[in-house]
Amino acid sequence: MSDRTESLVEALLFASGRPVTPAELASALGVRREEALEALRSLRDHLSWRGVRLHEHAGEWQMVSAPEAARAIERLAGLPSPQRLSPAAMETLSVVAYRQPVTRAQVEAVRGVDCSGVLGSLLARGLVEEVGRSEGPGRPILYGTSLEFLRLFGLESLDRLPAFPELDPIGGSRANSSKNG
Amino acid sequence: MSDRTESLVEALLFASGRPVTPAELASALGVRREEALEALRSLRDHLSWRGVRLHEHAGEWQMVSAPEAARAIERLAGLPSPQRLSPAAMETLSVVAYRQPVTRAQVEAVRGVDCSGVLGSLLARGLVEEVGRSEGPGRPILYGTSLEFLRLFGLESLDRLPAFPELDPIGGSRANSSKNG
Amino acid sequence: MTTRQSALGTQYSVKLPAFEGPLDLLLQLVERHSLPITEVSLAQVTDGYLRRVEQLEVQPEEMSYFLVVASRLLLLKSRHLLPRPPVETTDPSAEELAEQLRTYQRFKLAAARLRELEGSTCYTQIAPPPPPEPSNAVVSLPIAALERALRRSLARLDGQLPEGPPVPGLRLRLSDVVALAERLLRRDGRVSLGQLAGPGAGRAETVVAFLAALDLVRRRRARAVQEGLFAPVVLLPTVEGPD
Repeated sequence: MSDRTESLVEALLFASGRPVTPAELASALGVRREEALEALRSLRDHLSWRGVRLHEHAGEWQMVSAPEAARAIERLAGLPSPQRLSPAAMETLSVVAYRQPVTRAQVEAVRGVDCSGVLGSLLARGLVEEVGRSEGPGRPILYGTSLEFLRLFGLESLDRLPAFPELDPIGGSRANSSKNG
Repeated sequence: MSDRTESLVEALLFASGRPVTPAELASALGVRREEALEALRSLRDHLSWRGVRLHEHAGEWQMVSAPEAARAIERLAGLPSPQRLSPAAMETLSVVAYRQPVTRAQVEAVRGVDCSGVLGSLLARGLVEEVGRSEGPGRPILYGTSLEFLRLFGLESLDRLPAFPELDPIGGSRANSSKNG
Repeated sequence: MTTRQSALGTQYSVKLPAFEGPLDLLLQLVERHSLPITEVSLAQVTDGYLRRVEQLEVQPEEMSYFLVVASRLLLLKSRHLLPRPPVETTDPSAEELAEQLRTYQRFKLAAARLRELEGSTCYTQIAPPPPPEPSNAVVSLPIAALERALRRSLARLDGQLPEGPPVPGLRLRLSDVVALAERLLRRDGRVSLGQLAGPGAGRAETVVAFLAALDLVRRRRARAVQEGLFAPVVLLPTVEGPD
């Protein structure tokens, strides 16, 4: 039972990628705050020899990489990434680049499909970042491209983006808009 | 020594936040590719009961949260659950998953209907991707499932797909097969 | 009846009231009668299939798929109604349709199993992962950081040093530079005197670097090599391990 809470806490810390309080964890898990705190402490002990660690500061907990991996991480970050972006990621990225700042809903309106997964991985890769909140109902998150994005595409600034391609105003399915016509 | 490599690999996967290849890891760590691959496999086994998991697809490895934490993560991050796939999309996806690499014509032969629309939206969502060209006449595009597909269904790798269903040898239709979702 | 979204350029398949296509309709009819998928069963459900097709309101191009299956069913049924020569065994096209339907049934079953996994999503990091842990834990202070810090401060001190003799009180500790030399030796397998003194070294740094090198050589922790006249002095590890 407690093992299960501990593993869920680990998943939450991993996915959130930001410092989280025991109260937030407790509320997401539907457990008492004390139980979340206990799971955090126990997880910290279990991780002490692993590649990821728990870091606590002012009541907030965050998952971080082990300090002894710092050099290797820098080397990995410096390596040219052979991994090409998937077509879905490229499309999403281009919508964010040309329409920024943009909400997820707006991206989805353009692409016509759910984009949470693709957006999440672009965020994780640091190509897209949160740039604020929209004034609209629910104040959804606004996304924009990052410095890393400019670097990846060798652009000095966003002004250097290629001109926005003109589309058929009727929005008919032209050869290039429907994938495999 | 191997434990150390494993822990460094864990740190690298966490810190990179994107799928990485054994070759990239090896180069960042200054070890042989085989050693990196061995560390990845061993780490995957060690993580199988924890809150984070390793997913592998087409030679790329990625650290993800455990599938059982999906609801809690959505609550913590205020994310909506991913949109459910339509029955048509589910059917098409399962043909691609079990028959990959597969051409559109082959998918259509199984389903008995035109699949260009459904395939297009699966491609747009990043669940299916182009994986090459068939040798056949016209060299049609071959499709396969993506890492994103594994993530959505909580599968560590394609080996973990549920076994392809067998039918009653008599060819009879069993009660549980008439599920019209 | 249809939800075709051509305005977005993304065309979703035609959604029919209860089934996804002709094979789906056929399968439902066969299953409703709890029949095994055979030529005979297909002939049996022909009327039901045709009745449903009559009620369909779908796009013409989708309707054609239904009609293709309908015509195959009709052919099948006619063969069953009319007497056949006894030599003729099963009709290949009928067996083909039955096989197609069985295959479709398996994939439908597979889709249902996959559906059960839907929602057990594995997430990647929603926010970019944090940089490596800031090391305020002194025990595991990374060597690289120490080395960098040392170099930085040496460089800074040098920059602030006025011309002339060193500011009284400035002290480079020999033991620090010796430790740096040992680390660099271990990491790179060689270290030059210039490296030890740091960039833009003044007299004090050069002297300390020289003393550190002497100390290492004296304790046989390193051997000093000069590859030519005025070439940089380089420290290399001793051939035997340190004793």
